[in-house]
Amino acid sequence: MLEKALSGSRGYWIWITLLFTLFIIGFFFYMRQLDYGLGITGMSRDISWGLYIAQFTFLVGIAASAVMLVLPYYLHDYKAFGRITVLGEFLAVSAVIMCILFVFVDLGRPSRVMNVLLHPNPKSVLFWDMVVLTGYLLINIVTGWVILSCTRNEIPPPRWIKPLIYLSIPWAISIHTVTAFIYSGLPGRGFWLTAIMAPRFLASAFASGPALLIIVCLILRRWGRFDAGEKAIQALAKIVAYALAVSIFFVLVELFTVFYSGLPEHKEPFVYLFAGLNGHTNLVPWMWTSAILAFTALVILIIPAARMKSDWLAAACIAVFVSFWTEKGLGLVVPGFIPSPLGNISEYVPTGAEIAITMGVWALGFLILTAFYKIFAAVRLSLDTAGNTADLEC
Amino acid sequence: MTTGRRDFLKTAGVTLLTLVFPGIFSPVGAKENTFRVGAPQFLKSSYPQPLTAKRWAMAVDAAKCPADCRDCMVACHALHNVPDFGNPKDEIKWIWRENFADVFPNEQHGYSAHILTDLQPPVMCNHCENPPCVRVCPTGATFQRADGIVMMDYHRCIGCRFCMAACPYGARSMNYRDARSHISELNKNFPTRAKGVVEKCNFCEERLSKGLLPACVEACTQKALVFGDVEDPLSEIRLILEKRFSLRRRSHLGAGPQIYYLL
Amino acid sequence: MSSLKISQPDELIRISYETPKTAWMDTPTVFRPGTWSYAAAPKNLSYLGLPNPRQWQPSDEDWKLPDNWRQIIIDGMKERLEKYRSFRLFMDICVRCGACADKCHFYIGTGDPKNMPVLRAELIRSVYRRYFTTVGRCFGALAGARDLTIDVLKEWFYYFYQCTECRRCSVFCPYGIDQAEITMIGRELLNLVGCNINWVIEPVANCYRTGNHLGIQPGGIKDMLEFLAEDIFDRTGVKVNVPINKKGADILFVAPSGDYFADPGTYTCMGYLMLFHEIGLDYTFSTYASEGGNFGLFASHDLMKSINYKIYAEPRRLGVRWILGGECGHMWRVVHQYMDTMNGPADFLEEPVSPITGTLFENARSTKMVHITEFTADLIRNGKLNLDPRRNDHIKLTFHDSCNPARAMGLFEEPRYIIRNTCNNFYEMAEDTIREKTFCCGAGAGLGNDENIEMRMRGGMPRAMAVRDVVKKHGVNRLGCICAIDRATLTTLMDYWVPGVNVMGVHELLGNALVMKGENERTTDLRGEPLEGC
Amino acid sequence: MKQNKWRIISLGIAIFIIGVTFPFWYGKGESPVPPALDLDTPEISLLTEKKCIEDTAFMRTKHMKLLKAWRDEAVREGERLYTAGDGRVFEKSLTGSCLGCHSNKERFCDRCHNYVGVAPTCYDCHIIPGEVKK
Amino acid sequence: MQEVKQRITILTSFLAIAAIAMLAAAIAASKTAGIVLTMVVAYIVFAVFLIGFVYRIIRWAISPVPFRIPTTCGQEKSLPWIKANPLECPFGNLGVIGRMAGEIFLFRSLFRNSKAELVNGRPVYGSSKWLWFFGLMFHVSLLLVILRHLRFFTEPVVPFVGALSSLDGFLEIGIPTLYMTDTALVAGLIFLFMRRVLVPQLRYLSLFTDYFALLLIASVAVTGISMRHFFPVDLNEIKTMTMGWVTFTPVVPGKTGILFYMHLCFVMVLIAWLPFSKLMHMGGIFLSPTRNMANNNRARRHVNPWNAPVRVRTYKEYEEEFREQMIEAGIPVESTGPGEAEKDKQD
Repeated sequence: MLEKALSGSRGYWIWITLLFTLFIIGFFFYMRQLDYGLGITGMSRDISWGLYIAQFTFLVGIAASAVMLVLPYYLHDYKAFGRITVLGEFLAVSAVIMCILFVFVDLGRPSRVMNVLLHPNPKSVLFWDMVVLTGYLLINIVTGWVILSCTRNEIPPPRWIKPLIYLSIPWAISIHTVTAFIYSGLPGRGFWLTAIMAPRFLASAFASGPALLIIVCLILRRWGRFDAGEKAIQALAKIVAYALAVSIFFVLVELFTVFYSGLPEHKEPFVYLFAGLNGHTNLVPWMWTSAILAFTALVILIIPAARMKSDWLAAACIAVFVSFWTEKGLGLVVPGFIPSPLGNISEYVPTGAEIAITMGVWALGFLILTAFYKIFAAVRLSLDTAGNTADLEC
Repeated sequence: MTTGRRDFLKTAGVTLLTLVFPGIFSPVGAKENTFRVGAPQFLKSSYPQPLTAKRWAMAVDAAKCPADCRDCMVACHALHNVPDFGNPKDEIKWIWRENFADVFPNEQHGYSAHILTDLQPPVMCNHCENPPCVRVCPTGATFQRADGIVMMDYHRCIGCRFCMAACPYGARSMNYRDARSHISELNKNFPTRAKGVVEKCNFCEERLSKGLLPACVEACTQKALVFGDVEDPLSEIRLILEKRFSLRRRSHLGAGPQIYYLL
Repeated sequence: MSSLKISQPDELIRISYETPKTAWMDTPTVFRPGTWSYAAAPKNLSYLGLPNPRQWQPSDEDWKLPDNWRQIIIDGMKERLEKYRSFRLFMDICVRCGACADKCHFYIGTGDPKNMPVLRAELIRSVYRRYFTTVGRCFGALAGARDLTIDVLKEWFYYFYQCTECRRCSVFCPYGIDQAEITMIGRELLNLVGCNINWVIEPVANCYRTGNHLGIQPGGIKDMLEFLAEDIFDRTGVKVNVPINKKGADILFVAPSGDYFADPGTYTCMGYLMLFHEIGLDYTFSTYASEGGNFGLFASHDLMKSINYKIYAEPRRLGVRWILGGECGHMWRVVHQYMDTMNGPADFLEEPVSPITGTLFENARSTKMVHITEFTADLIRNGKLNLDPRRNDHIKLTFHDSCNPARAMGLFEEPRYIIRNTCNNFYEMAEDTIREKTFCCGAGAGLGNDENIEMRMRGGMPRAMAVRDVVKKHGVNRLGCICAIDRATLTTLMDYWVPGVNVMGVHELLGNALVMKGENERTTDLRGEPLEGC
Repeated sequence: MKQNKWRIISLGIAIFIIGVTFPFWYGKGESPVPPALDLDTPEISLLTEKKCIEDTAFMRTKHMKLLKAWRDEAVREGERLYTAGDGRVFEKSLTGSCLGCHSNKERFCDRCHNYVGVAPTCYDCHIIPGEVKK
Repeated sequence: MQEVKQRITILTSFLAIAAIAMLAAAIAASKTAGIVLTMVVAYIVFAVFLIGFVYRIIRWAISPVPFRIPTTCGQEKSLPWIKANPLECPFGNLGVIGRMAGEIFLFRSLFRNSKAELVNGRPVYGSSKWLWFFGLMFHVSLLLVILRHLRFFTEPVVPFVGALSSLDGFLEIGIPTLYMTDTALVAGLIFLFMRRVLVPQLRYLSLFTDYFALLLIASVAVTGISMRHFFPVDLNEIKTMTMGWVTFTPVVPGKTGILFYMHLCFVMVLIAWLPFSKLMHMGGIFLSPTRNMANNNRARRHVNPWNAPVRVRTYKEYEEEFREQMIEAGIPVESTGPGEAEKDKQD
């Protein structure tokens, strides 16, 4: 089936070339980073995690959201998702690959990455994150690929795949929970030290992931010759709406706890985020944008008439995606380090190289995603229409 | 050699998942028992007796530190080849001085005596009893020795910087770039660190093994730093701590820091 | 169908892929009825001057071979090793990776491991090792070598006449090892001792004498073509001309004889005639070169060359500009890959230019023979034909890529282009079964005889099942192809596996859709079946 | 046509032959002198018994493994003394013990390492005695 | 019966390997044998390899390619508005080069592999790229491993070898670091071997040589990896020996151990046997006429050097037989009666 990713229209190849170019640029800068060290990034002694880890955190959420398709279809027999569970699984696969790559490019000594397996420390959450992410990657590659193969051959999927799919449901929850534990288990970082971190992660994941899926489905409908079905898209939109609402609620809960209790160690990062601290305001506009986008999207999504229109729906989904990317990608990791344990406020600005590498990883992820979706769409197309699949182009 | 076996027992129960891998990833897994050919017979008379303890700790009498004194830092950084990049972003430091308010954020109020708030106590790795950095390290590159010293194994560190996030004291520094060219005078008896690993104070364990006190303690002309075994009731540090009031940094976090600030 | 009884489809499909109890060298060959073809009649061998004509059958114990048969074969192998790099190379470099194994329709249809191309080749490779390699001479069985015995010869006969030379294995082989090449050499060797099948040799003898496989004599050809012209008049009210042996025509048209002598090929032939009439082509049939197909390909390179000779001799005699070839599979293998080399150069002809559109067929510059679908596709592209695809609305079509145009020519788009312009309901079969991965009809290479019926149905099963899938999914009722053997044998195959699906040539589809000048309102298609909505 | 065939075949064969005989002509037939272990350092000349920690054969083949074991034991177990097969005791220290005698790293370590194409990473961190003077 | 035979074949290949290993051990024990092996046999083996390989290629090349028989796996070049596939169905030399590059570097044809199965009385063709994946991995690794060995055969070491080795050993696993290609090589071999042993059809068609080839390469790999990671040898001695070879001043290595002699013997058996074995596919693939020819048969005439004359039936003979009938049917004829004086000239 892989060969299906190797033939496509002109637009497909332009898109592939674009992604590949971005990847190569990123790779070039990664070579520079290997040579120079992580000092090439904007990270510092105080802000020791930056864009890379933030992307990792955000993408774990995207990966986990595949469960939002699998669960309704396999546990509740919600038929409308039948055609697109594979899309969710492939989204998960490419997201997890991006996650792993982001952790990899964040390592100071990537050549020693195998030490995590050679000298594992079971007390380390990072070790367990590695375990759950790898496991999740394998589960989704296997289930996605096997189901698509069976679809293509028009045979029923093998019996052993079912338990694996059921396993993927708690496993999806686990990847984001364990990732949240990376943060929420640290004693000196008041911003992260909250039990609601994992639920918050999951809620935002179940909003941003399905939002991305909706966008992808709309793209596939317009340019990819694949229609996921209005029913499935609307169902996804409802999931996004509820998850978004819950997510906003969780943030508000957090804000209440922090501000009403007034505990300085917990409060200061939030002040930094939304109002700036001691004149440091880098993230303030971003966070307000994120908040406004989230509320706007919520309004669109809860009004059925607006949600039904695909343009509005697309806008809302983009808003959700951007909002949560900002919230997780910028607003979650960095403020944990602000102020530093010694009261310093260093601000963090990613460097060009860092952004290039980040883009490179995204590009590779989207390259993989595009390839998967191309294969998927080609398989569906040849099943649904059968005729005229020839590419007679002059 | 016992390293392999002990490590294995420690981790075996919980790392069943990875059990498949050592065979593949550790071709030298069988370890080199052959190197221990004979039983130890005698020590070279010239080799000094190491200093040992049940739990090493340090007491800092910050009041004794003159405002502009940097003796301990200079000694430590020179000895350990700590580079100076000249910018706070890439900065690496093992021991340095901070404002009282930043060292003890919870121990201040608007009316404290100037004699306190003007203090700039030296800070360093606290060699915690219950170190969060050791807990989070995915490879065991940061580990705690039996004598309480929290050690870095620079050969094993992958540079993930989880320990930096976990340390509530900001005691850890990352080698964001190559350090060698930024060390004014190399001490050939102590290695530099490769770029990409995290480093910090090691309580001069290399000196303890040769029977010497930590460099900062030795360098301090004011005798402001007292180093010893807190579990030894007769040790100097134990006697001081029993006699005087002391603070530990952010002790409410439960890490159990082993640097005691005397007031 | 044949008088032979074969099991029902649901029984035949129960195929076991388990390996036999005995190693393949120790597994005897059993000539089970329905799985082999009758030996060539002595009169045909004599007529062609081939060795060892005699009455015999493969099921006989005694094959009446010449005393020195082993030497003849070994010498024949030696000669061919020196003449064909393909043969020597393919004997040497196979690593037995098995990628070809489940690509052969006969293996899929029988589960007999000797039908895996790799093992089919090992049948002869083992003998090659024994007599032509040092390692084989020294280590014998350990090196996979074995003596050439009468049992080995029988095995060769059984399995080389159980290969349709379709080249599907070659597509998947990492070194491009082509079992068709090996089978061709294998059959040549068998020919040397007079072991050949009548269904190959008789058409060759016929073709040698009368110019076509069916042995139709000149008068018969003319009758048949005029009969088809009358049929066209009945259906359309247009009177078409049938020029025969016309000197000085622009183009000599050569079609497989199946197209003017057997349904459903005749409808395709009507399509040709209507097309040529409509565009006013100055062309001619020939009774001397009345056959495009070439069963010599299934016997030996020499016989192939011998009967291919006429396709160049006749245009020279008639003084035409170039040659147009009809819808035929193995004919085009020969024309495309062998003719110019064997009987060329055709420097007495002109580079082919379509007299209607002025298009130069660059890819046929040297051989000077153009495939009818290339010719027609060019006409359609240039808007020279008035087509009404709605007249094919009663047809739900799928298209079978015939092995030879697919894997020895690369002719995929031309027929599809014609189909898309003449038919509104076109459904492709599963992608693993079309284009270069197409499955054989199961009866090519001279195996389309009735006594071989079980093996035909087994070998054609993968093709038939792919058709059945589109029948189930899209209600397909017609199977298009561009090969005369297909039109003959797929009909039987469909009757057995997928009743209700008829077979047609692409130019029959065109004939239906072609709006001719001065024609009557059509109420039926060329077959006389009513059009939809009429 | 025919000539063309042989041109391609001979080109292929030439590439093959040049490829597999590459080592024969790469060195222009000059026999390199295998690096001798240079033991001529002031420190070694002071030794009464010129003997390394373990016997030469062992050191030649397994020094990297010894160093790896030393590294782990010294850093992780705090065991800093190594008792050799003959009962002598040494400090587990690359720069202290090994380079203490073999103070000529370039002539002792590097020569061999370069000869067999080995690039150890030890000196990324551990300091070569000579380097201090620079 | 069949099962027993298969098992014996597999066992024999293991025994053959064991025999070579034992021979190597014996050689290691005897000084004279060591001298003969490293100073004489080494050159003989290399000569056998070089001459044998070239001989095989020339032998193939001597046999002409009488016909142009490319297997076409894509649309031919025909009408200008039909998109041709230059790689799967090349029309010119460039396309052929591209197609061959695809076969040689990417195993293009194997990438097409599928798996046919009968599911509920219906054949299904599943995608199956494992053979492609592991095959490619094995071959690429083998090539890189061989290139890395140039460090023993060149002085000063060719620069790219150092770069290659550090890239290959990028992941710092153990000391000396584990090469990824070593792992991949062994993984590939395990896959290829297990596949042969476990898949009944493959086991059925596999010969002793098929198992032996895999086991021989595996033995080379295992002894090599052992020498690197478990039982280190004195590389100085080895390089002195190998450099002695390539400078025609052979020397007998000092103490190197049994393992090294095993490695050496396995390698020698491998390269001496290679020209006589199926491993010649590495050279043969370049000559495969179904892949290395352009599909331009009708545009450019291919010449058969031995184009044999055959008996043909001329039009004249044909008309002689059917003339009456043709005249009767109104088909034009060349002459109206038999016994025409003019004789047709046959060409």
